[in-house]
Parts: sequence; structure tokens; C-alpha cells
Amino acid sequence: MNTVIFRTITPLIVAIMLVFSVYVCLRGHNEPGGGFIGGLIAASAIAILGMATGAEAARRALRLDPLAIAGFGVFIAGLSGLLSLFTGSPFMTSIWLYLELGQTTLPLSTPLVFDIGVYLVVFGTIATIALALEGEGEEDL
Amino acid sequence: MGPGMDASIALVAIAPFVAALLAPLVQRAARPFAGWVLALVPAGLFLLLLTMVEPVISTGAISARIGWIPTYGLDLSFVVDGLSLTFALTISGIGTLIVLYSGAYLKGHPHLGRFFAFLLAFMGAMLGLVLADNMLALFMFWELTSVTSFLLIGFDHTRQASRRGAIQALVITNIGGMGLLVGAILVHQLTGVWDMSALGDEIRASGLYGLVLAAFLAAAFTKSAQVPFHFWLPNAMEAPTPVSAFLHSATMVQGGVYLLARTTPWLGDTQVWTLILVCVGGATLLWGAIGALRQTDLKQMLAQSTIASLGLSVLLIGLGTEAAIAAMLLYFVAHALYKAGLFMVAGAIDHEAGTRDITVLGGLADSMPVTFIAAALASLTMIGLPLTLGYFAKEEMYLGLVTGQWPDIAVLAVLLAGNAMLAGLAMLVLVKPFLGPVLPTPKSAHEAPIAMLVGPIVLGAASIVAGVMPDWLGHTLLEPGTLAILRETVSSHLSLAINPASVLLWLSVATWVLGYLVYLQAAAVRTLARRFEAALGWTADTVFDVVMFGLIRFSGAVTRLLHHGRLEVYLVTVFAALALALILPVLMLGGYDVLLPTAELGDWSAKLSWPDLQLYEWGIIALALVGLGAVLLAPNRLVAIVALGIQGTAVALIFLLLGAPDIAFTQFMVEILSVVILALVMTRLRLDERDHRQLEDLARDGTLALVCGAGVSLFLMVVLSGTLDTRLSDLFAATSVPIAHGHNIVNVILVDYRGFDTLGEISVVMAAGIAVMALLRRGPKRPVPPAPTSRRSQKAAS
Amino acid sequence: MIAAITIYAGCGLLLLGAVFSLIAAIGVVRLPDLFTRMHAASKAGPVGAGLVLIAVAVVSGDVGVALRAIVGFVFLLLTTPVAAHLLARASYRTTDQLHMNMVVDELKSKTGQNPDA
Amino acid sequence: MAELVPSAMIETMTAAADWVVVLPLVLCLMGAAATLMLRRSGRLTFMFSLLILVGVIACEVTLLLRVLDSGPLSMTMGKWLPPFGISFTADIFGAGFALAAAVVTLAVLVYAQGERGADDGRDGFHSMVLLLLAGVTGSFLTGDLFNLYVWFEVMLIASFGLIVLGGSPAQLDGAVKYGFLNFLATTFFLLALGLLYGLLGTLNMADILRVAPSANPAAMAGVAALLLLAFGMKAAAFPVNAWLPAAYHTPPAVISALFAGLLTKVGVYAMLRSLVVLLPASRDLLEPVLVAVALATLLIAPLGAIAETNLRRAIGFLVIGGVGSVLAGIAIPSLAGVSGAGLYVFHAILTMTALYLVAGLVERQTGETDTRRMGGLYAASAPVSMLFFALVLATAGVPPFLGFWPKLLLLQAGLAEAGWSGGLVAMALILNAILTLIAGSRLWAHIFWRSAPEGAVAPAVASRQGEWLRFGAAGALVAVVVAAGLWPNGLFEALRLGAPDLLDPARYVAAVGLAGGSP
Amino acid sequence: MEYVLASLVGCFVALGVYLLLSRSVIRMLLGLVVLGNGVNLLIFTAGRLTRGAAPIVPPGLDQPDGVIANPLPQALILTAIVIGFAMFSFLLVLAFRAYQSLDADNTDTMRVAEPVDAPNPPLSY
Amino acid sequence: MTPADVLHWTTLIALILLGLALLVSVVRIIIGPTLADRVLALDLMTVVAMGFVGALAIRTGQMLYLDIAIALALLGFLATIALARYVLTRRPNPRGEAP
Repeated sequence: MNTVIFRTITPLIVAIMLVFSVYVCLRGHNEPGGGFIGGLIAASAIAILGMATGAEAARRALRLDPLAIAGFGVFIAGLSGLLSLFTGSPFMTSIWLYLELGQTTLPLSTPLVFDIGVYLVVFGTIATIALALEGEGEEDL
Repeated sequence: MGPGMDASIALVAIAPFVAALLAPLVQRAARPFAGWVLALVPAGLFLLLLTMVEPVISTGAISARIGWIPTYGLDLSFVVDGLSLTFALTISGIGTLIVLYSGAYLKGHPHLGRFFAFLLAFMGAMLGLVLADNMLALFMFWELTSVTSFLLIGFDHTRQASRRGAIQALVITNIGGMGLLVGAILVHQLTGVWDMSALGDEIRASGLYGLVLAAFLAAAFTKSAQVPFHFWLPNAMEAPTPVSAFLHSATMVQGGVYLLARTTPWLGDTQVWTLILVCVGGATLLWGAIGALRQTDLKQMLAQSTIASLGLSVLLIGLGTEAAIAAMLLYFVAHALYKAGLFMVAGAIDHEAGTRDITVLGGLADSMPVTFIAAALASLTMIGLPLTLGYFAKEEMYLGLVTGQWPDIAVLAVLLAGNAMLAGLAMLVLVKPFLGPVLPTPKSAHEAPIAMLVGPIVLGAASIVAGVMPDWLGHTLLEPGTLAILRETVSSHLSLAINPASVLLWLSVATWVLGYLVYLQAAAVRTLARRFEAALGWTADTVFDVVMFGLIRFSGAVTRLLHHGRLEVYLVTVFAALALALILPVLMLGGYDVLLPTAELGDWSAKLSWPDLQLYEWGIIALALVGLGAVLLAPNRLVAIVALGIQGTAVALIFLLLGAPDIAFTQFMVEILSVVILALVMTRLRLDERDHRQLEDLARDGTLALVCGAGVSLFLMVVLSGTLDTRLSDLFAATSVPIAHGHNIVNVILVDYRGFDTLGEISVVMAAGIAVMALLRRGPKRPVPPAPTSRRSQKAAS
Repeated sequence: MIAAITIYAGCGLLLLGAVFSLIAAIGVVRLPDLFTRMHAASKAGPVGAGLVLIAVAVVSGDVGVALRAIVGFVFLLLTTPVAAHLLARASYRTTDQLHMNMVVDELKSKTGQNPDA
Repeated sequence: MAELVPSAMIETMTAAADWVVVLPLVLCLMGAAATLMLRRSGRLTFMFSLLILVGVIACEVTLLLRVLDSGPLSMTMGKWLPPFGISFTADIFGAGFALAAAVVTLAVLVYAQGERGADDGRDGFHSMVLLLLAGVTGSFLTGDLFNLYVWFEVMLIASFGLIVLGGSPAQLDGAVKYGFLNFLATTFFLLALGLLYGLLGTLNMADILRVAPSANPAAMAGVAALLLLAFGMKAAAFPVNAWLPAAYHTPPAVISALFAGLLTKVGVYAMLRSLVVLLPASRDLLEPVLVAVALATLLIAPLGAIAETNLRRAIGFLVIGGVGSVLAGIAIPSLAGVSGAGLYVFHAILTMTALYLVAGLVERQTGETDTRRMGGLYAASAPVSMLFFALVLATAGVPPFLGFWPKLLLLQAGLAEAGWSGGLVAMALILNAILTLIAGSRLWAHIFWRSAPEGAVAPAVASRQGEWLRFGAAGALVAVVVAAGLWPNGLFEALRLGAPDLLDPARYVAAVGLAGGSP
Repeated sequence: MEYVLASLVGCFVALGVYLLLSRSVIRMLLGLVVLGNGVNLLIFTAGRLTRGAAPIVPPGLDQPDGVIANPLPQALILTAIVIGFAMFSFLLVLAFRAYQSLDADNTDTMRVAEPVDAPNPPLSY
Repeated sequence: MTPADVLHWTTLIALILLGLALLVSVVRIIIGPTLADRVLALDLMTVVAMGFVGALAIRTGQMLYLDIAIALALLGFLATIALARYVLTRRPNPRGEAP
């Protein structure tokens, strides 16, 4: 699979996919998309990277243990739900903050954090699986 | 009956268990004297119980109650009356001597500590059993006696016979125990009380009397080794001798007798009761007596004679007359005294001479004089000579039956025969080993240690002492005891005076004479009995083995039939169940009616109208079907994987057509990634290509699949024929933007309304990642927790 | 009026794209071997889909949507050739029986008997 | 539509103390996530998960006390009024089971540390244990059927991960069977949920209680049958129990122990909740099936235990037999019946876990899994033999051990039932008790009493390392079983308060507070 | 329209069941996927069908204008798809590992946990 | 005919054509004969499906469907690559073993 064409185009495609995945994730609250789909797209990017450069290289490019990313995703998703403890509401009650940045208003909300958590979990997990299957299975995962 | 009395009764029931827990420690600390130290516990209890004699005589019964499960209306209630006190005194008294005896008998045994623990726990259970008033407490102690006796019988655990005896005893008595439990529950349901002392005539009057009676009798008969459940008792002889002495004299087996006596006031005294008890008791008496004569092993002879004695007791309870009950009480005490004594003697002989076979023993009286005296005292009681307790017992037995009526005469004959054989047996036991010429024994016999002699001597002396004090006996034993069983005051009429005009005397004489004849013809009787058994070819004992092994074989066959390890058959079962679950309930309740056209034509046309679908929508549905067909017909797995993409795409497009872009989006992505992962895995596999199924399997699977599919379709149509309550979705649509600030309602549901589901969902995803990692990782050098596999494979690995 | 024209234009593009797609599909079925089928699949196919995307851009009349449609087209142009390339290469290296239809095997002549040997 | 908006959300403040209903689950999930992030940090994961478990247990004790004191406690997520949000509702049964589950998980974790020794936890063991507990806790506490499905899946996938840990061929084989059959079970559950939603338009349990009586009875009976199948598979009821004996003996003993304590219990609990509480009318229609299933499970399972020579596989059959007892309670849903079923679940969670842990000790001491090659352990190790003995008796329902009380209640229920079914069930319960005792005593005789067979290696001296942890964990659980059997008044008190809620869920519905959806 | 989809669901389920009974682990996995798709379609159909309008509130509006597809089943299906995918990944890798160490894809030959030659239980005490 | 009508009919025809294209390309997936042929047809099917999504976006006026098309454009080739890799590993191997 190590053709010049593939190796050359891969970084470009991976970058595009990652950007696109973040875009899909962030606008999911209003249009089709969301954390899960975004995460899948991002994980696909890693899978392509893995196919083009090998599992080890992809892992190195990722820097972090993908499973730890998944764990972090669940963690912040849970945390976003826990925040409402301080507002006297039940678990997972959404909290919305509107940050005024000059002209634009940036809505920050716990559902958004939650969706990012979903994104990270899906990304981390699928990347783990894809890279594990890509590699020869000899490494200490 | 102040709190002091409550506390002491509770102490009686609980102290042995505490002592049992401490026994191994005591044994370790006080090594050679452990028996003496631990014997203090039952001795103390014996004394404590003695202090209750006076109050019981004066008031009839003392009750005590400890709250246990007040919510359930269940208290640990105890009753000390004439009956339970008699049993409790006997148990603790003999228990004291047994503990002493064991210390010497099992001296140096590595598990002596455990032995003491089990023995004391057993004694506690037995004391609890006879003191309990609450039927559940009774059941609990009943089961505890089974369990602890299991450990005691199997104490010599490396021998298969021991283990077999223990399991046999446990199984048989447990089956009976279940009867007791059922009986107790039924009684509670009929009357609303758990306490036996509160019961009157309700049970006898109820329609369920037969069932209750059967349940209680099952318990009593199994525990007391009545025919045909008698066979476990001789096998329980595999226990060390002190255990046999304890179990078969005053405890364990007498539990059934006790239960019958205890239930007499509210369950007994009906025709059925009398008939069953007398018949079973009589049969057991004769069977046991003959069985005893067949043996030459001292312990076996005593064991079989115990069966006979138990039959005798049951028969007496069945008769239920004042005299019979009095006889039962006297006989219980007398039997406990002489049987425990004789077992201890047998143990001493075995211990000192190295054998228990009466045909090779003889003339031990010289070398073991004290043992001989003890044996003589016990045997005389067993024969029932005057001035012993056994004499009164026998007199009382005959007393109620000299009415001249035929049934009574028949019973009398049985009693006479049984007593005669037992008397003959007693003579055999006394004469053969001790008198006559001295025969060589494996060990050179000499007197047993003191701790082993205290027991038989004290017991023998006790039966003589009791035998010369008829008034005291009547006052302290008979009157309270019969009061407890019959619930009416009976005045004792025991007397030492011998009246030559009395029929009873001549009956006794007849017993002795017949007994002597049996003694003389012992060898002939033995051969006859053995020939009879050989002719029969089987015994209840062999039947037990046949049943157990049959059960094991049956279990093996069933298990191999059901759990064969073939996944596809498991799946066939599952899908068959699915097909049934899908179709049967709806079909049987007429759920499909909504799909059938009704009489009005309007419905016909509505049902038959061409579905409102665009051509391209038909195209997508056709695509899905083609995709399914492609998967079905794919020549190999890889083509099937590729074909899987078709139906995946079709499903996604269907979702998109019907207004579900989010699902379509996800479905596309998941479909693609599924194919990717499949391809990644398949690159590392090489698999054979074809579907291997036989034609009949294909037909079966195909039918099952079609039925399941049709079931789901039809069910779904039934569901669709109703209207859907959409208030949830309506609210989501109405509040999504104003409250939840999101325009994509589906996403808002996912992260807000039902965000909790999503939290679980991402946990699943994360866990899948961990699980896959766990599957694929080549971990550290040492494999994670060592799952012990078979030794062979371990060897192969090393 | 302009709106109507864009709609008509969009419709035309849409139809054209659909026809291209159908032709591509027919080509994949009708053409004799893998490498010729690849022409249909990786040339006519993306063109058909691309035309549809452009039609979306034209019809929507919204700059944002049009931009996204164009981006999608670009992505398509970016990825399809790679996929086709890899598939062709893999297939060339592993299958023998398709070579009988080949008139010229340039790859072989460049690299010798077997490029992967 | 606009007028709906004001009634969409809960107006009142939620007391922080109400969070105990959801905190155990959230703690488990976040703990699992955190241990996963920490998994390359050596022993830290163990200490951390221990800490999490202690926290969970503390929350659950508080929850249980609260529920005992003032009835079911409910929280609906996201401040939405039920049934729009997902309700988490703890009643006495749910809270009690959740607590028992957390306790056995703690024991298992400690035991595992003793067994795994220096293992660094990089295989995600601790995360998966916590996730499993999260799934179990969620299943016990949730008040929403689809949410129940989600927690089922969490439990399932975590158990998948645990069962393959170590990866021996037998494990993989067992895992294939376990995996396919269990995943199918949840798929069937999902199928039933889809149909149920199509019928009722709601998934909240309290809401279902309100609308189910007016739905098409035939279709509801079909849904109930599907739920029975799905939960029956999860609970390992005959005849769809094949996965359990195929899989439970394959992983390391700790993992078997965890499974035996938690997995099937969740299945029977779900059955209790869905059939007895939610769809009583449909349950009545299915009663003959339930009785037949209960009878078959009660009678066939102990036969397996008699026949099987692999120790842990034999115990697996005992687990199935216990499931039969609970099914008997579901088949006779009188007060005594459901009380017995509930108490049996509680008993089985503790006892079965302990039994597997002790089986682990036995296997460690003998180095064997097959009882035919074991022996002599009675002389070699008194503590192990006494633990095993007590547990076998508890399983067989011998008083005064914990197993007796539910058996008593169930027998009472069976004997009080007027029809033929009660008598049959009672008889099956009795036979089950006898067969279980036979199986147990044979195991005892073979493993402990018999001297080690020819050719068997003498019982190995178990490694000292971690021995205290292993014995402590198993012994503590047995102590709990014995103590709970001797002083069961607290349990009966809980049953007295809790069981009526199953038969008449008015308190439950009131606690959920369906203000939002009133038609 | 709903009845057409209901029939299609039946086809999916039938094929899923058929593949699950095929004894080849990989085919069984495909069966699970097909069955899962069928169940998802079932939930979707059970939530009643609406053509066209996605449950998305157009920008600037507070509520959707006109009829929209039922959003709740969609959310449920999304959850189910994701869970199904996670399960599928695991089972696939499991099948792969099972093939590696048992050297079998056919469930007929996967008999390690419950051995074929299981001996009779010993007839002893 | 108003532009709306034109749009309605054109999209209908286009969708029918695209649906037909999907069905036709499936034929190649079924008949093969080699795996590469099937993979190729699957790839084409994904691309056509993308067109279908686009046409549906026009028909329903829901331009947000476009994102699905974009994602398909980005990810569709992933399956092809993965399967191409598989084709590569299936090189005839004298020992008949998986590499």
C-alpha cells in the first residue's frame, strides 16, 4: 500500500478530515452531525493514516494513548453532567453561558462539552481498534 | 419464670455452639486434657437443666422467647416441659460422658479439635431441637443436626465407606427435613402461628390434615430410620465410636421420635396416625431386630438393634395410650442409657482388643473387668430385668395392650417378639465377648483408660438407680412427660412390687425365656437371616446406590444432551423461543384480527391499496432486498462482506428518505467503518469459503428464519394498526429551541433530554475499546491472572 | 427570473449528473474486464455525483451551501482517484487471469516481469 | 404547543442529597474513565478504583437508608419533567441490590489484587470492573426502559472485556458463545422496546404503568413474551441458559465470581421489574410459561451440578438453579413470592460470588480445575473447607444460612397458591434443594474429604503473596452471608417495606412524579 | 408505506436469523449486523413514518413549521446503532482471536470450553 | 409549468435514474467475478449514493443533507482502500496461508 500517490495525498486528506470532523461535531446541535459522527470521521482519518504509514507511525503522530483519549471523553462528559450539582438541579441539566467576544456571542454550554466528550470517546476507541488491527498485535497496548 | 430462666434456656441452646467455635483453640491449648475441659460445657448445661426440673414439675412448662425476626413474626421460642426436659437432660448428660470418652478414644488424632467442634455443635443443635417451640427454629436445629452429623459420620473422611455413610445420612434426613419444612409452613398457613404450643385441634379439623401428616411423618421416619428409610443408620456406623454412641442413643435418631411425641397433641390420636405409626413401627422393630441378629460385628449389632428400638418407640407413640406414652418415655431413657453404654463398651473393646467381631472375641472379663461390669449393667437394662429401668419400660409397654382385643393382641405379639430378640441380642453382646474361653485378639486386651470407663459405668449405674426409685421416676419423669405429650395429667403407678397374679409379669418372663432361646439359637437365626437376605438379592441400601448412581448417570446424560457446546444448536433453541414469543401470544389473544379485513368493503380497499411510495423509493427498497439477497447468496464470506455494504447503503437511504438525516449520516459512517474493520481482520484470516450446512439443516434454519421474520413483520403491523401517542416528541419539538437551545431535535435529545442514554452509550464505546485492547494485546511476560487449567496442559506448557 | 434560470440550470445539471451516474453503472456492468470497468467507475461516477453537487450549489442560491457543495466536489475529486489507483494496483499485482484482455502492459514493461517480485 | 413549554421542566430546586440516586453510577463511570487514563501508572489504578468503590458504597448505603426511611427516591435527568427526561428511581429492592453488587465488587477487587499481584493493571481490568458495576447499578436503579437497555449493554460489553482477559483458548471459545447469545438477548430486548414504544409512545416505567392498561392486550402480551425471552436469556433461564455453563468457568476465578454475582441477577431483576411491576396483566397471561420455565430451571440446573466435574462449571449450574428460584417467585407473584424472589437475588449476589471466590482458592491450592483430580483439601486447609461448606449449605438453602430465608418465603408462596402451579413450584423448589445438596455434598466429598487421587500432585503450597487479600475477601463475604442468615431481621424489614411496592407501585409512581405528561 | 417497511423489517430479521444459524462465525457476525439493521428499522417504523421533513427546526424559528419526522425513535436508533457498532467491533475481533487460537471459524469445531469427549461423571462418593 | 414544478419533476426523474444506477451497480457486486470487481462496484455505489443524497437535498430543500454527501465523498474511499489492501494480501500463495 506504500504507493507514492497514497502517501502523498494522505496527510492532506487526514487534515481535511480532521477539520471536517470538528466542524461536524460543533454544529451538531443545530444541524445533522454531532459528537458521534464527528468522532467517527476523525477516527477514519487516523485509520487512513495507519494504513498509509503503519500503526506505529500513526500512534506516534497521535502522541496520546487513544484509549486514554476515550477515557478523557467519558470523564468530561460525566463532568459536564456533574456541574449541575452546583445549580441545584438534577444530573445533566444543561447550563448555558453566553460569552460576549466583541460583536459575536459565543455560546458555551454543558451539552457542547458533553458532545465533545462523545467525540473524544468515539475517536479514541475507534482509533484504538483500527490501529490495533493495523499493527501486528505484538506491541504492548 | 423470670428473665433469669429465659436467659438460662437461651444459654442451653447457644452455649454449645460457642464452645464449638472455641473447641479447636481449647484443644490446642489444653492438649491432653481437652476432653475434660470441654466436657465441662455439657456438664454445666446438665446441671443448669437439673435446676429446671422442679419448676417444670410444679408448673408443667416453662417457655422462653428471644426476639429473632419480629418483622416476620418469628421468635426463637423455647418450651421446657416434661418431654423436652427429659430429652435435654439425657442429651447433655450423655453428651458430657461422650466428650470425655472421645478425648481418650481419639487421643492424638490430628483433627481432634475439629472433632470436638462438630460434636459440641451437634449437641447444641440437638438441644435446640428438643427445646424449640417454634417450628422454624425446630426445623433449623433439625437441619443443623443433619449437617453436623454429616461432618461427624464422615470424620474418618479418607475412607469411601465413611463418605458414603455421611452423604447417605445427609440426603435421607434432608429429604425428611424438607417434609418438616413443608409441614411447618402448612401449619402456619392453616393456623397463623409458628409455635407448636399454641396449636390445638385446628390441624386435625382441616382438609389438609393428610398432607400435613404426611409431611411430618416423612421427617420423623427418615430421621428415626423407620423402614424403609432405615438403611442409613447402620452405614452411619462408619463414624468413630463415640459419635455412634451419641447419635444412636439419645440424639439424632431420637429426633424423629421426639418430633412424633411433640406433634402428638395437635397432629396425633387419629385413626390414620395410629395405623401408620403402629404398622411402620412394628415393621421396623422386627426388621431391625432380625437385622441385628444377623450381624457379628458388635457395632453393627447395636446399630441394627437401635433401628428396632426406634421402631418400638414409634409404635408406642402410635398407640398413644397413657401407658404407651409412659412406656415410650421410660424406654427412651432406658435405651439411651444402655445403648450409649454398650456403644462405649464396644468402642473400648475395639480400642483395646483391636476387633469388634463377637465370633473371635471371648473371655475379656478377666482383662477388662470394669468394662465387663459396665457392659453387664447395660445389658441387664436392655434385657429388662427387674431393678433396672428397662423393666419398667417393658411393663408399661405391655400394660396398655392386655385388653384382649385382637388388634391389641397382634401388637402385643409383635412387641413380645421384638423384645425377645432384643433380649437375646443383649445376652449375646454380654456373654460372647466377655465370658467363655479367652480367645486371642489382634491387640493384647487390657483395661481401657479411665476417661473411657467413666461413661459406661455412670450410665449403667444410672439405669439401676432409676430402676429402684419408681416413685421418683414417676414423679419427675412420667407425670410431666405424659402431661406434655397428652396434655392431661396422668398419675404414675410404677411400683417395684412383683405381683405373680399379673399377666404383665408372665409376659416379661415370656420375653426373657424367648430371648434366651434366641440367644441359644443365635447361629441358626443368623444363617437363616442371611439366607433370606441373599434370596432377596437387594436391600434398601443397595437401592440407594442404584438410585444415586442412576441420578448421576441421568444427570450426565441430561447435561450432555443440553450443554453440548455446539453454539448453532443453542442458537436454534433461542430462535425457536423467539419465534414462539413473537407469534404465539399475539395469535392466541387474537391480536392479528386487526390485520384481517372485516366485513365492510371499505376496510378491504384500505388494506389492499397500493402503498403510497414513489418509484425511486421502491428502488431503494429493491436495493435493500437485493442487498439482502446478495449477502444470502454470496459464495464466500468476503463477497458477503462487500454485499453487506449494499443493504447498509439502502438502509441509510431509507432513513434519509423518511426524514432522518442523522441516522442516515451515522449509518453511512458505521457501514463504511464496519467494512473497513472487517477488511482489516479478514486480511489476517484465511477462511474456507462455503456455507457448510446440510440440506436438512438449511431447511430447518430457513424455516426458522422465515417464521421469525414473518413474526416480526406481523407483530409490527399489529403495533402499527394502533395510533401512536406522540406527546414526548411533541414536547421535544416544542421546547428544543426555546429551552434547550438546539435546532437539531435529534441531537438535543441525544445530549440533553436523553443525554443519560448517551452517557451510557459512550461508556459502551469506551468499554469496547478496552475489551478489544484486552483481546489483542500481548501483555507483559507473565499472563494475567493464572487461570488454572488442567495439569496436563500446564505440563505441556512448561 | 434569475431564480428561475438558476433552477432550470440546476435541473439540467442534476439530470446530467444522474445520467452520468447511470452510464457509469451500466459501464461497470457491461465493460469486459476490471481495468476497463474502472474507467467507468472512477471517471463517469465522480462526474455524475459532482454534477449533482454542483446542481445543489446552483439551485440553493446560498453562498454557504454552494461553497460546501464545491468543497464536497473537491473532496470527491481528491479521494476517488486514490481509491481507484490503489484498487487497480492491488488487483494488477494479484490477479493473472485478467491479463489476457490486456493489449499493452506498460507497468510490466517498465519494471520487468513482475513489479512486486 | 406553546402552553406545554412551562410544564416541561421541574421548577423546584433539587436537593444535593437527592444526588445519591445517581452518584454511584456516575462515580463508577468516571472512575472507570479515570482508571483508564491512569492505566500506565502501576498500582495507582487499584488504589484509585478501591477509593471509587468505597465512595460508591457510601452513596448506596445513604441511598438505601433514605429509601427505607421515606420510600422510593427519583431523579429525572436534565431537570425535565418525567417522562420527558430519563428518570432514575431507586426503590428498596433496586437500592439494596445495587449495594450488594457494590459490596461483592469490592470483595472481588481485593481478591483480584491478591491474585494478580504485581500486575500493573494495564489491561484495563479495573476500568472494566468499574464499568461492569456501573452497568449493573444503572440497571438496578433506572426508571426508563430504554435506559435499562443502555446499562445492559454497558454491563455486557464490560463483561465481554473481562471474560477474554488472559485469552486462553477455552476463554475465547466460551466468550464466543457468551458474546453471541448475550448480544442476541439485548437485541431481542431492543426489538421488544421498539414494539413497546410503537404501542405506548413512552419508555418511562412509571408512565408505562399508567398507559399500559389501555393498550392492545394481545400486543402487550407479545411484548411481555419478548421481554421474558430477552431477560430469560440474560438470567440464564432454561432453555436459553446455554451460554452460562459454556462460559462461566473459562475466565480466571475472580471474573467468574464477579459474573456469578452480578450478571444473571440483573436479568432476573429486570424480569421482576418488567413483568411483575410494569406489565402484571400480561404476566398473568404468560403465567403457565413462567411456571414451566421456573420448574424446568429448578429441576434441570442442579442435575448439571451433579454431573459436572469441572468445579466452576458445576457451580455455574448452581447459579442457574438459583435463577430458577427467583423465577418461581415471579411465577407466583404474591407478596411472599416477590419477597422471596427479591431476597433470593440478594442472597445469590453475595453467595454465588463468594462461592466462586472460594472455588478460586480451591483451584489455587490444588492447581486443578477438575474435581476428579482434586482431593485431600480437608486435611490440608481447614479455612478453605469451612468456607466452602458454609457456602454450599447456603446455596442449598439450609438454615440458618442466608439461602434459607428466600427459600422459606418462596415455599410459603407456593404452598399458599390455590391452583396447581403453586404446588408444582413448591415441589420443584424442594427437589431443587435436595438435588443441590446432593451435588454440593458430592463436590465436598470429592474435593475435600477424599484423599488426593493417584498421580495427582500433592496440594501445592499456595504462594504467600496476596494470600491475605484473597482469604480476607472470600472470608469477609462468607461472614456477611452467615451473619445475614443469622440475623435476617433487617432484610425482612426491608422486604416488608419494599415488596408491596412491586405489587402496587403507587409509591413508585408518586416518587417519579409524572406531572409533565398527564394527558 | 408503513406496511411495506414492516415487511422489509421481516426480511432483514429473517436473513439475520438465517445467517446467525450458519455456524461460521464471520457469517454470524454479518447476521448480527443485518439483524441489528432490521431492529433499527423496526424502531423507526414503530415511531410511525413521515416523508421528508427532518426533525430540525429551521434557523430563526422557535418550533418546526409543519409536520416533522418523529425525533425520539431517531435518537433511540442512533444510540442503538452506536452500541451495535461497538458490539460488532468487539465480536469481530473476538472471532479473529478465536480463529487464531482455536484454528476454527466453524462453531461446530469450537468445543474447548465444553469438550466433546466430556467423561461420564464419576460414580463415587 | 412553474420552476417549482420543473424542480419537482426533474428531481423525481433524477432520483429514479440514480436509483436505477444503484441497482445496476449492484449487479456487478453480485456477479463479480473477482473481488476487485465487487469492490469497484461498491465504490461506485457509494459515489452514486452521494449523488442520490444530493438530489434528495434538492428535492426536499433540506440543504443540510449536503454534509452527508461531503462526508461520503471523504470517507467513501476508505472502504475501497481497506478492501484493496485485502485484495493485495490475497495474492495467490503457494502454501495457501494467510500472509
